[in-house]
Amino acid sequence: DSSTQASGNNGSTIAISGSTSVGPLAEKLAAKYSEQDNANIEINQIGSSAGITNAINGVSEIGMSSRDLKEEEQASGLQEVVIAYDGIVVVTHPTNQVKNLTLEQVKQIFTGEVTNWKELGGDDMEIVVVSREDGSGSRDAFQEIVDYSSGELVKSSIIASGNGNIKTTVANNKHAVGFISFEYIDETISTIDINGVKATAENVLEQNYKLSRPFLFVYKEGKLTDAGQNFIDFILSEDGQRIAAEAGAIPVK
Amino acid sequence: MSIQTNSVEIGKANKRKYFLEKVSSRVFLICALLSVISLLLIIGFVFYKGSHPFLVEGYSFIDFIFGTDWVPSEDKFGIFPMIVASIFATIGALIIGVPVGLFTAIFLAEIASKRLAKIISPAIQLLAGIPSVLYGVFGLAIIVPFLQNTFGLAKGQSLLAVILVLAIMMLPTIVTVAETAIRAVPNTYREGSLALGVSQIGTIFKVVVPAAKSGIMTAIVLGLGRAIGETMAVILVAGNSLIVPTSLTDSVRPLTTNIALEMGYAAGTHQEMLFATGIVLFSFILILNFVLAKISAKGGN
Amino acid sequence: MRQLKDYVLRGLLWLSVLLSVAVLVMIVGYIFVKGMNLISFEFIFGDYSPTGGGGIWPMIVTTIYTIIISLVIATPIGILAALYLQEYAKQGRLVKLIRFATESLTGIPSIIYGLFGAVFFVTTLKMGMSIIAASLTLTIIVLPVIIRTTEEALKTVPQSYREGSLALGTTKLQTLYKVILPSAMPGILSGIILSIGRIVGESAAIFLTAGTVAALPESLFSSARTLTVHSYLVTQESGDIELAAAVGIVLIVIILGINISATLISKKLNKATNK
Amino acid sequence: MSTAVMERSESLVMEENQTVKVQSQMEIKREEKASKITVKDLNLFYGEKQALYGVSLNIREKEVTALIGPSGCGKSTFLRTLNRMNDLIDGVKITGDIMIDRENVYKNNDVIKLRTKVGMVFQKPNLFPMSIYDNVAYGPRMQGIKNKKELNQIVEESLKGAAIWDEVKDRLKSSALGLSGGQQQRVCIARAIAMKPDVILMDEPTSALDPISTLKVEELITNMKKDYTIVIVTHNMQQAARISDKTAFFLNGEVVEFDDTDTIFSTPSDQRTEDYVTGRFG
Amino acid sequence: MSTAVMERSESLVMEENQTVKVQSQMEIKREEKASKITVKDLNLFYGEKQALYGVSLNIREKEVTALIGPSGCGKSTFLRTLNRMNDLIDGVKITGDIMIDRENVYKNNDVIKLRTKVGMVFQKPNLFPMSIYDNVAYGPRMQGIKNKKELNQIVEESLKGAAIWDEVKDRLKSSALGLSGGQQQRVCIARAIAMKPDVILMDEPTSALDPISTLKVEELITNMKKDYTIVIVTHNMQQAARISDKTAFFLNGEVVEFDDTDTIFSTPSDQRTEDYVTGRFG
Ligand SMILES: Nc1ncnc2c1ncn2[C@@H]1O[C@H](COP(=O)(O)OP(=O)(O)OP(=O)(O)O)[C@@H](O)[C@H]1O
Ligand SMILES: Nc1ncnc2c1ncn2[C@@H]1O[C@H](COP(=O)(O)OP(=O)(O)OP(=O)(O)O)[C@@H](O)[C@H]1O
Ligand SMILES: [Mg+2]
Ligand SMILES: [Mg+2]
Ligand SMILES: O=P([O-])([O-])[O-]
Repeated sequence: DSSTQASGNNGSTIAISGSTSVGPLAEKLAAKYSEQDNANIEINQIGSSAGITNAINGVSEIGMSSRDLKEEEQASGLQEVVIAYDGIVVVTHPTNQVKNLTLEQVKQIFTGEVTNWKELGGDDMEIVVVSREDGSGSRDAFQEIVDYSSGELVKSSIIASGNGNIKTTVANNKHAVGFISFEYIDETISTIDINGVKATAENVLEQNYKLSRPFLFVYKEGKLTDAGQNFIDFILSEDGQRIAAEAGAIPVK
Repeated sequence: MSIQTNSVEIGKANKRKYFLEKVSSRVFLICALLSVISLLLIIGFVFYKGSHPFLVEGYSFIDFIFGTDWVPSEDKFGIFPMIVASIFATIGALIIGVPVGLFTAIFLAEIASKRLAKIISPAIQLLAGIPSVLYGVFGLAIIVPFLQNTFGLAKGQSLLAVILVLAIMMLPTIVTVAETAIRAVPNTYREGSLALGVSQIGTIFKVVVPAAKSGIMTAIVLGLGRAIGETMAVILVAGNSLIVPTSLTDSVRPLTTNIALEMGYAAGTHQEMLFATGIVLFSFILILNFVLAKISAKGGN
Repeated sequence: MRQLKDYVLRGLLWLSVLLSVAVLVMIVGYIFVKGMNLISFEFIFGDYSPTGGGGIWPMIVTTIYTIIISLVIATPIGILAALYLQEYAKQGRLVKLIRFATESLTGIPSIIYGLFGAVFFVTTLKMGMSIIAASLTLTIIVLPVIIRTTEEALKTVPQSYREGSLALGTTKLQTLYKVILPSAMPGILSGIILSIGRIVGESAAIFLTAGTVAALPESLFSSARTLTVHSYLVTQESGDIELAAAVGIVLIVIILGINISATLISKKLNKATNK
Repeated sequence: MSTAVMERSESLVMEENQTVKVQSQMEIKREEKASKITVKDLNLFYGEKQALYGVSLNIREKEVTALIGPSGCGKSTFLRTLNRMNDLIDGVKITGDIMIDRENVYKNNDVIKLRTKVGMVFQKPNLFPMSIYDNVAYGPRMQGIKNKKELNQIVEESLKGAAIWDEVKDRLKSSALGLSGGQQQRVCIARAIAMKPDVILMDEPTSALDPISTLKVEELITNMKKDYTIVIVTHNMQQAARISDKTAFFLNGEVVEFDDTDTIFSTPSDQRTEDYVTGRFG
Repeated sequence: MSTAVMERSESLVMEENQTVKVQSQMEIKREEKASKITVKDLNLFYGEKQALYGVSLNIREKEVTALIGPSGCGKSTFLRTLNRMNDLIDGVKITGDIMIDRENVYKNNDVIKLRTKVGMVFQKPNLFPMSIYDNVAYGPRMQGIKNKKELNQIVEESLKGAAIWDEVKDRLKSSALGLSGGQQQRVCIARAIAMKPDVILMDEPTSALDPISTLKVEELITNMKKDYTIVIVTHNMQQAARISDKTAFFLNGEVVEFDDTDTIFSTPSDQRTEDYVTGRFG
């Protein structure tokens, strides 16, 4: 456990900060990794941008991002590694009759073309769209694949920050529809198949299920320590990827 | 000249006392200035970051203030809906939170038995320590569904929910500070009024409360600060929709929420625009404080 | 007419206090109902485990650290500043400016304090994400609360105490320390209690400056996670309301403990001065 | 102890009757004046500590009754039982009866009516932090008087009555707390007068006043006797002698002697009274 | 106006000289007593408002000087200039000189020494919210006296000196605010005495006291004269006559007349003084 070994190790601390969606996975990986190598890994979940900024100005060795790097960020010499993929699933209230949608229907919902569940074969009730905030990695990926822009998002949609808040919001409102990462699926919400395909890791890997996005580690070129490199190697190893899969993420290969 | 004679006349023991006196008053001054320095640093920081788009990148400040579209990924930055939402939310929270808080404080200080007050006051102070996230969760789990069901809405996330949560969050500050102020009013005032055959209620509202005015204003200012500065709870119950609210049941995105919601993922111009949102919020706070100061000065005469 | 007015006002007073108490009971009740199941010895004293089932001991320790450090810095500064404003300064421009500054500070959203702290303490002063950086940020957040409540408390101390003491040839400092501060103590204490609430309840300003490392902090320069940040992360990412509420219960108990000891201390002080 | 007092006050009644037989003209005058306040066997405790022991007094309408006695003997405490100001102090216990106009003050729960009827001026001036005008107009306003002219008139009359009008007429709107102690006390008197009460209780109302204002206030009291029943605590023997009809001498929470002022100051029946009043000076 | 006063005080000096020639024995006694406090052409303003006009006085060592005059005439204000208590009030402006022991009070910046030397008892009792003991021990403690025996002795002596020891000796450790007004004021006097000052200023110190305590305090003042210079504000003519050596009559912020107490009360040279002191009563 980290507190006891921390003082005794060879002094190499790997400071990692960034995305709150990558964070829990990174914590699990770090916990397993420090069992075999007595490295001290600090993980701070403070948002992708703050993590990237920290990686650029050296507050952290590694930044975690759930979104792609902006041009100016790449220009400042950042390297990126995909450590896993994250599947995104459309969710509704458990009582909702609608269980399957086409990608086109999803787009119609989120752009406000369809506003009542009855048009989709459900009960006669208004649709309440729940989306992530502008800049969120999940939202970027979701919009890109479903194919609408932020400007098209229906204006009255509820904006929730984080998977947990979307889940809580949807679980408490039978009108609602939103999207979250695979790893947060539980019985409080119901998942929607897209074009008849279930949201599972296998389906993502076989490219039958389209909604997914990469989890990134970023670091400044030449600033990665051996310890940091070892940790990344561990993540990309078979062991590491198995742990990622157990945590609900989708392995790189 | 006089200094020379003084140094002869002031005894050794007193010299030390005066020295201490001088040093301590300097130290006190420095402490007082610390808050000014912090404020200046923070203002400087926010302005430095927030003015960049307008001074360097050529964005129009007018469009920023009056624009109704906020789509950072498409380079649209208009915060008009949020300004309106902030104003409504603040006023609403004031209208509900201040009277309830003040009346509660008055009750505890003047009417409740000592025993009752000894139980309720600390309990209300306890409310001050509950993390705002939990207020948000409470709001999301109790207030939002309640509003949704009561008004038959598709969603309960709304201006009204924000107002209620903020009013609740103001309570501990207002009650605690106001109660202390009211208790400090000298008993002779109460006696003077009661002896004139004025009822207890009359005495409270005409003599005691006015005498505690300064403390009550502080209570309001601090409570308001809590309400304006609050983010985490509001994010959960506001809905954060980007529409100009026309009714209490519309979901809204106040300025603070906008900053907290997107800061984690914002970079470049987007981030600077969030700081610019901070500038607007800041001006909003300054104006409010100014107005409150005017009101309290007026009440003073 | 007057009687009616009295009845109405009295009714409103009762209504308000009932409302306040109802809200209190509902919130605390909700938190306890949601979170009580998770409370166990292991939950409170166990180490955190990212794979679930662990405890929150590191966060409890971190929370207590931040409370203590922030208060140790903010309380003396705040009280001394208030003393300056009330007892020393000529009520002129400077005082108005300082007062305006403190009032304005109370309204700034904590996320801005957090970002400021991240740039100023963490990066510029090279403290790194750490408990100390967070505590300094928190200090700025609670300073206005302490200054204003102390000022109010000082205002209520009768002028005759000051005169009585000074006329005995004591210095201002002695007067403040021996007579003024003791009789202003209850007011100051309620300001401190409010500040503790603010410190404990803060999340945004803390996770940007102390980070979210879920391990027992080794020193003040370690990054660490407070209870509130923990419940924030849990709510935000996994939506695990039970866990967030369980953390809330622990917080409530901690605050209750602090408030009770604060009252006891003030009673003791009062006994020392009054009896 | 308290029984001793009872006996004494009974014997006083007897003496009085004898006097009456002699001075018939006096008697008629007296009879007109009904008993306004009757106090019977009053005991008062501050928590454990007893401050009044079996006090019995009979205060007549439209007379001035003076309460004298050394510091701490319970004069203020007694005075404050008459308008139930002691209700405000925690842990005060009272036994015995006080009747004002045949109504038992402690059985009837309308304290507001009681205090409207029984005005009070305190030992330390206790003006509100408002303007002078608002202080005096406070009571009438709370009674529902809104008419500006009427209020102006009440304020002016009351301030004149308290011999302070000339000093403050030009700054009625400025804060009352800026006045000197003596000025403040006179405004307090004005504030009480403004309520036009039946009974006025005064707790050393002139102890902070200079002789000239004191004289004015004493004249005022003597004038007010026509309309009001006045109970006044004073340390000033001369004052008691000058303005009061009856005097009660308090000692250690007991009434040692209660009689016509003349009698108390010329031929008191109790040695302690004599000792006290002949330490005459001041 | 102030010149008028100056002239008068000059003429007083002349008169005095004449008297001296006659009464040579008196003179010797007087000469022993050096001038302790010399006030020259003192003006005081509360902001715009002038409260003292060209006050000039000469207060002698080990004498009691009484200040009399109607309410609001500036007695308290004047008294508070002597130990610079007016420094605490914002916007107070002072011109003129006050010399104590040949030191200019307003030029020398050692207010602590000044106030240690010049003790004060206020018009309203202003005890601290501490025990009776702590109130009296407060000053000595602040001077650095820590020895318990020494403190006990100081407290006992001072309380005895203020004629309150017997009443409080059993509850020295209980709050001073539980005492009656008169008791509180005497503890205030004890608190001042505890500092063993040179000069004691008293602002109506007995206005809240009963005659017996007043008598005790007056005796005390007369005794203290041996060691202290005392300046006392009083509304009580008799008191002034009884205990003071010199009396100053204030009116509207001016000193109308300052002379031997006997002279002031028997043959005042100013009509206004005569008017005031022959409204004699109380
Ligand atoms: N609130 C109180 N609690 C406890 N004891 C009290 C309280 N008020 C007064 N006493 C005590 O009761 C006794 C009577 O006090 P009271 O004030 O009536 O005296 P008084 O005759 O008015 O004296 P004075 O002439 O000094 O005003 C005193 O011994 C006093 O210490
Ligand atoms: N702080 C103040 N600000 C403005 N005016 C004041 C202040 N204190 C006193 N005064 C005014 O100065 C004048 C002198 O007041 P002072 O208190 O010296 O009178 P006094 O002779 O002591 O009267 P009293 O016998 O009633 O105590 C009064 O007119 C009073 O209103
Ligand atoms: Mg009394
Ligand atoms: Mg005075
Ligand atoms: O992973 P996100 O929080 O950026 O959606």
